[in-house]
Amino acid sequence: MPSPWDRIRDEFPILNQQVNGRPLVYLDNAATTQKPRTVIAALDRFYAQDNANVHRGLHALSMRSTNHYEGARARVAAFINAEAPEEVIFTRGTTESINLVASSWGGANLRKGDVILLTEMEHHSNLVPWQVVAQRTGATLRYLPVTGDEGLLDLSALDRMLTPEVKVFAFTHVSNTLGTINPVAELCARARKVGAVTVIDAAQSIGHMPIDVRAIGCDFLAFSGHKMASVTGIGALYGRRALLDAMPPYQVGGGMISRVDFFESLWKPSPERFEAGTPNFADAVALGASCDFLDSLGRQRIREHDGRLARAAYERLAQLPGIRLIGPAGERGGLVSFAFKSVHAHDVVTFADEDGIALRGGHHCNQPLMKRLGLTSTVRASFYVYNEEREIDALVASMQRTLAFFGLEA
Amino acid sequence: MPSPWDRIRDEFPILNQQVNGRPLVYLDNAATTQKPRTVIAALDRFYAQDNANVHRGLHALSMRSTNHYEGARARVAAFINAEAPEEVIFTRGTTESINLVASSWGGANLRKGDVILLTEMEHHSNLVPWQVVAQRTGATLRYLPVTGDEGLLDLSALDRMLTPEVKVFAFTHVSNTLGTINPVAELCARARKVGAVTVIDAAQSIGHMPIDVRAIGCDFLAFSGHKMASVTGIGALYGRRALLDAMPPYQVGGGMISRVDFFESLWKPSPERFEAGTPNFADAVALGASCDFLDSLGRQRIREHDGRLARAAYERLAQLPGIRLIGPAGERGGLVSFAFKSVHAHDVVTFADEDGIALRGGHHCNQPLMKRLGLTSTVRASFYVYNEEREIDALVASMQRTLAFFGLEA
Amino acid sequence: MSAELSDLYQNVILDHNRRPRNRGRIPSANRSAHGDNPSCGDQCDVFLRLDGDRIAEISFEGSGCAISQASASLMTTQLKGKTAAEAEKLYGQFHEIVTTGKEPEDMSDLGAFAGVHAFPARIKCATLSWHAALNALRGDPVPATTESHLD
Amino acid sequence: MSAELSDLYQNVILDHNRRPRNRGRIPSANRSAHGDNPSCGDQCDVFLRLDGDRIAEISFEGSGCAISQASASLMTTQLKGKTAAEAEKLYGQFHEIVTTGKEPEDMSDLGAFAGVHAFPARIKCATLSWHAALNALRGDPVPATTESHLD
Ligand SMILES: Cc1ncc(COP(=O)(O)O)c(C=O)c1O
Ligand SMILES: Cc1ncc(COP(=O)(O)O)c(C=O)c1O
Repeated sequence: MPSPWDRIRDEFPILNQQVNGRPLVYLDNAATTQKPRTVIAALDRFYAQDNANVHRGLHALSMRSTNHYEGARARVAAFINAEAPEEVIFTRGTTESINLVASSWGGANLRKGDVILLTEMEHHSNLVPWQVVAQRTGATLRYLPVTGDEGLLDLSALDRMLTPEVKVFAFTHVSNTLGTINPVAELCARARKVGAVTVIDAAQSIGHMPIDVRAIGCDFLAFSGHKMASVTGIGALYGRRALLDAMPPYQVGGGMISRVDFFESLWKPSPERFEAGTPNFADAVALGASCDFLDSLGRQRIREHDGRLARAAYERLAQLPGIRLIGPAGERGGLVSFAFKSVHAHDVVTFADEDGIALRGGHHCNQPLMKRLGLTSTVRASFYVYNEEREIDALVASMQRTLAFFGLEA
Repeated sequence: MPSPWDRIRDEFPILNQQVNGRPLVYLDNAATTQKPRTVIAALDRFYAQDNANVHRGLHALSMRSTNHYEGARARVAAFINAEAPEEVIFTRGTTESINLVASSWGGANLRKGDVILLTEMEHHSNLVPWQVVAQRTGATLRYLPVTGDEGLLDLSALDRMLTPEVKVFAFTHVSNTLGTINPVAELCARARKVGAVTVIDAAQSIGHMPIDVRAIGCDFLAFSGHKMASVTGIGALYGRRALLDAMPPYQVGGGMISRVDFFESLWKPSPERFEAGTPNFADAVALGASCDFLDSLGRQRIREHDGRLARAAYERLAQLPGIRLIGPAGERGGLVSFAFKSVHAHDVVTFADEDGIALRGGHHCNQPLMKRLGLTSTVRASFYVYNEEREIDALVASMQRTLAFFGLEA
Repeated sequence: MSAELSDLYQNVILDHNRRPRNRGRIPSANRSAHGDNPSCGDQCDVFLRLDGDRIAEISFEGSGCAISQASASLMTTQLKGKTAAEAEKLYGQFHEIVTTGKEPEDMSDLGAFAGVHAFPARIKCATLSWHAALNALRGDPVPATTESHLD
Repeated sequence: MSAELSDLYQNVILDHNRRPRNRGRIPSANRSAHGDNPSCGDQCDVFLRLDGDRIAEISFEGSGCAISQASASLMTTQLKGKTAAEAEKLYGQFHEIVTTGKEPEDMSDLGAFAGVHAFPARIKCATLSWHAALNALRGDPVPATTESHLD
C-alpha cells in the first residue's frame, strides 16, 4: 500500500513555487504550517455544499452544517483523547484559548496571596494573559527557571516553587524558541500534588506528536489549527468538564445563553457557554480534516521526522564559525534557533530569502527568555512533514554565503 | 457590458442543489449568507500561494501575506469610508466586536451612576455584553422602547431617555427580527449632543446597503463577514482612532505588545493592540474579496433588490389566514417575520424544509423583544442578492400547504 | 408528503396537539417543575399530585411546537397512576424510541414518536415535558433544560 | 546577489555597520532618548550635547541589524553641527529616500539607504535611530517607537 509520505510534497500546492528565482524552502513552520490539498478541499466543499448557520436551525442545510461542526468537535476530542466532545471549545487559536482560561477560570478562582506559576520559556501568549489576571486579582507571578542555553526547565527548583499557594501552573509543551520538549505528564503529576490546576500551551506540539490529555493528566490544553496543517482563525481549548462547568462565560451574546431578560441572563453549559456568536464552523470543519490528515501520516512518525531534521540541522549548523545554538543538544522538537556573533538575525533572514529560504528572525514572542539568555534575537529554522534533508543543505549553504558576505568566511 | 447581476445565481455554487427532492430555496440569509465563487477562490488562492504568518516576517511569503492582510484592512476601511485602515480591527464577528467595545471601552469608561442606553430590539449579542459590563462597573441599563408590532423605535421617548448620564448608546442598524431600518445618523447626532458614545450593530446592514461611518457619525460599528457574502470566523470592529488609542487591550498575547517583561508589558497602538495572537489573516483576505464582490453589484442596488423582495413577501403573506406579521409595513430590510395563530414556527419550518425551503423559526436571539411582543417565536424568511420573486411563490405555496395540513385551509 | 414527515406528524400526535389532554394547572398539585428549551424558546410546566409514591394526578401548561405539545399531552395520559420508578423506566423507553426510532411492541401510543429520530433537532421538543415531569417527581429545584449534558 | 539586495547592503552601509562612528555614551550629553522597534527587538539610545539650538556632539548605542546600526552611525555624522530645524528637515528627506527610493542629488551618503524602499519591512530599521534623535532634540520624554502612527 502506498504511504501518504511517499508523495507528501505534492499534497501541499504552495511548496511548488519559486521565490527570488529559487525553489521555495519553507522553514518557518513554527510560525505557521502550510495546508494540504485535503484541508483546502474540505473548506471549499463545505462552502459549496453545506454552508448554513449552525444550531437552532431546522432546515436541511443547517442540520448538515451543525452535524459537520459537531462532528469536527468530536474529531478534535478524539485526536487528543478527551473524555467527551463537550470538553473541546473552539477558539481562534492558542492565544484566545489561554485568554479564555486566564480570564474565566483565573478571574473566578484567583485571589490575593495565590501564586500563578509559569516558566521562563513561555511565549507572550502564555504569559501576558496571566500578568493581566494577576493584576486584576492580586495574585502573584512566579517563574520556573530555564537552565541557560541548554534550554531545559530547572526541575530541581520545581519542588521549592510548587508551594500550596500555587493555584495554577501554566507551561508550554514545546518551546517555540528553544525546541525543548517539556516532560508535561511529570509536571502535571507534581502540580496535582499541591492541588494546582495545569494549563498546557500545545501550540508547538499539537501538530508534531501524539497528544493524549488523559495520559498527560492536564486540566487545560490550548492549541491553534494553523500550526497543525489547518487554516487560520480556528483552534481549541480543551478543559476538563468539571472545571468548565464551574466557569463563568468569557465572551457573551447569541448562542451561549439559556434565557435572556432585559436585565439578566442565564448561561448554557459547556461548550456553548464559551462560544458566543456565530462560531467559525467552516474552519472547524477544516480543523477536523487536518486531524484526519495528520493521523494518516501517523503522529509518532511525524515526531520522528521533524526531530531528525532538527537534530541534523543542529549538528550541521554547529560547524559554522561564531554561531551560538540554543536549546537542548539532544532530543528536541522540530526546530533550531541560533545567533551569529557578528551578523544580526534580520540580515541573515534577508539573505536567506534571497536564496528562496523562509526563516524567522527576532524574539519569537519570547522577550523575557531572550533577555534572560542575553540575546535580542535569534534565527529560527523550523521543520514540518514536507521538509527534506536537502533543504538543510540549502540552509547551511545560505548561512555560509551570508557569513562570507559579512566577511566571516567559514 | 454584462452586469454581474445577470448570472448571479451561477456565482453561488451551493444554490445548485436539491433538498428533499426539490430545488433549494435558501431564505435564511439573516442567519448567514452564501459565498460567491470569487470569495471561495480568494481563500483557496491565498492558501495555495501566499500563506505565511504575518507581521515580523522578513521572508517573501510572509511579506506577501502581510501585504494581503493589511490590504484587506484597507479594503474594509474604504468599504465603510473609515478615515484610516488603523480604525478597522479584525475580529471573529459582530459578537466579538461588541464584546471588545463593551469590555475595553466600557470597562475603562463606565462607572456607577452612568447609563448604558440600548433599545428593546437588540440582538442578544448587543445586549448581554452590556449587561455584563453594567454588572462589572455599576452602570445602569436603559431601553428605548419599540412601538409594538409595527417595530419602530419610539423616537418620541428618545429625548427623555438621552439624559447626560447616558455614556453610551448602542443600537442595531437593521433589526434581525423586525426588519426595521433605524435612522442611525439621526440617533448618532442626538447622542452626540449629550456626549454619549455610539455603537452600531451593523450585522444585518453591512451586506445589504451602503454604509459610510463618517456620514453616519458613529463612534463604533460592528459587523460579521459571514453575513456579507464572506466566510465564517472573520468580522470587524470599526472605531474612531482617538477612542481606540485611549482604550486598554482586550485579549493579550503575542503580536500586540511593544515590550514584555516577566512582570509587566507595554502595548502597541491600534489595530495591533486589539489583535492578540496570530490573526485570522486568510479569512480577512476573503473579507476583502467580499467587499469587491458587493461593490461590483452596487450596494444601493442590493438594498433595493432585498427590500423589494421583502415587501413583496410581506404583502403576499398578509393574505394568509391567522397570520401575524411583525415589523414595519413600509420600507424594511430584506426580511419578513411572522407567526401563525395555530401552527408553531418549528412546525412551519419543518414543513418548508420538506419543500426545499430554508427558513428560520425561533426567537432569533431576541428573547426580550419577543417577550415584549407577547411571542415566543416567529418564522423568518430573509433575502439576499441571489433570491428571486419565484422563490416567494414557493414560500407562499409552502405556507398554504402547511396551514392545510394543520386544518387551516386558506 | 415524505415518509419521514408523515412518520413525524402521525395522527396520534396531531390529535394530541389539537386537543391536548390534562392541560392546565391542577389546584391540588403538591409538586411542579418548569422546563425550557433555550434554543427554540419552548416552555413547559408540569404539575403533579403525588399520593405516596404514586402519581395521582398530572397536568401541564406550556407553549411549543406540535411535537412538544403532543408529547406533553400524551405523557400525562401515560404517567397517571404510575409510581416514580415506573415513570423513570417509561422515560428510558421513550428516550430510546425518539433517539433510535425502534418501537418496542407494547409501547402503545408512545410509539407514535418513533418518527422523531429522523429529525435530531426535534428530539429536544419531544423530551422537554418528560424532563420537567421527572424533575417534579424527584423534587429537583433546578428548572429542567434540554441543554443539559444528561439529555 | 540580486540587484535589490546589493542596493540594500551598499558598501557605505556595510562600512558603517562594521566600523560604527560615534558609538558610545557622550559623558557631557545634556539630552538623550531611547527608541525601540518592538516587532524585531532593535534598540537604540541617542545622546546629544546641545549647544543652544545646535547639536554640538552626538552619539548612539544599541543593537540591531546592519541597516539599523549603519543608519545610526551615518546619522550621527550627518547631524553633528546641525540645528534642530535642520535636523528635522534632514529626517524628512531621509524618510523620503527610504520610502520611495528616490535619491535627491545633494544627499551624499544618506542616498545609500535608497535600497531600503524595496524592503518595506526594513524601513523601520533605518528610521529607528532618527526617531530617537528627534525625540531627544524635542525633549520628548516618551520613548520613540517605530510602531507609532507617525512613522
Ligand atoms: C442584529 C444582529 N446582531 C448581532 C448578530 C451576531 O452576529 P455574529 O453571530 O456573526 O457574531 C446577529 C446575527 O446573528 C444579528 O442579526
Ligand atoms: C509556544 C507558543 N504559544 C502560543 C503561540 C500563539 O499561537 P497563536 O498565535 O496561534 O495564538 C505560539 C505561536 O505563535 C507559540 O509558538
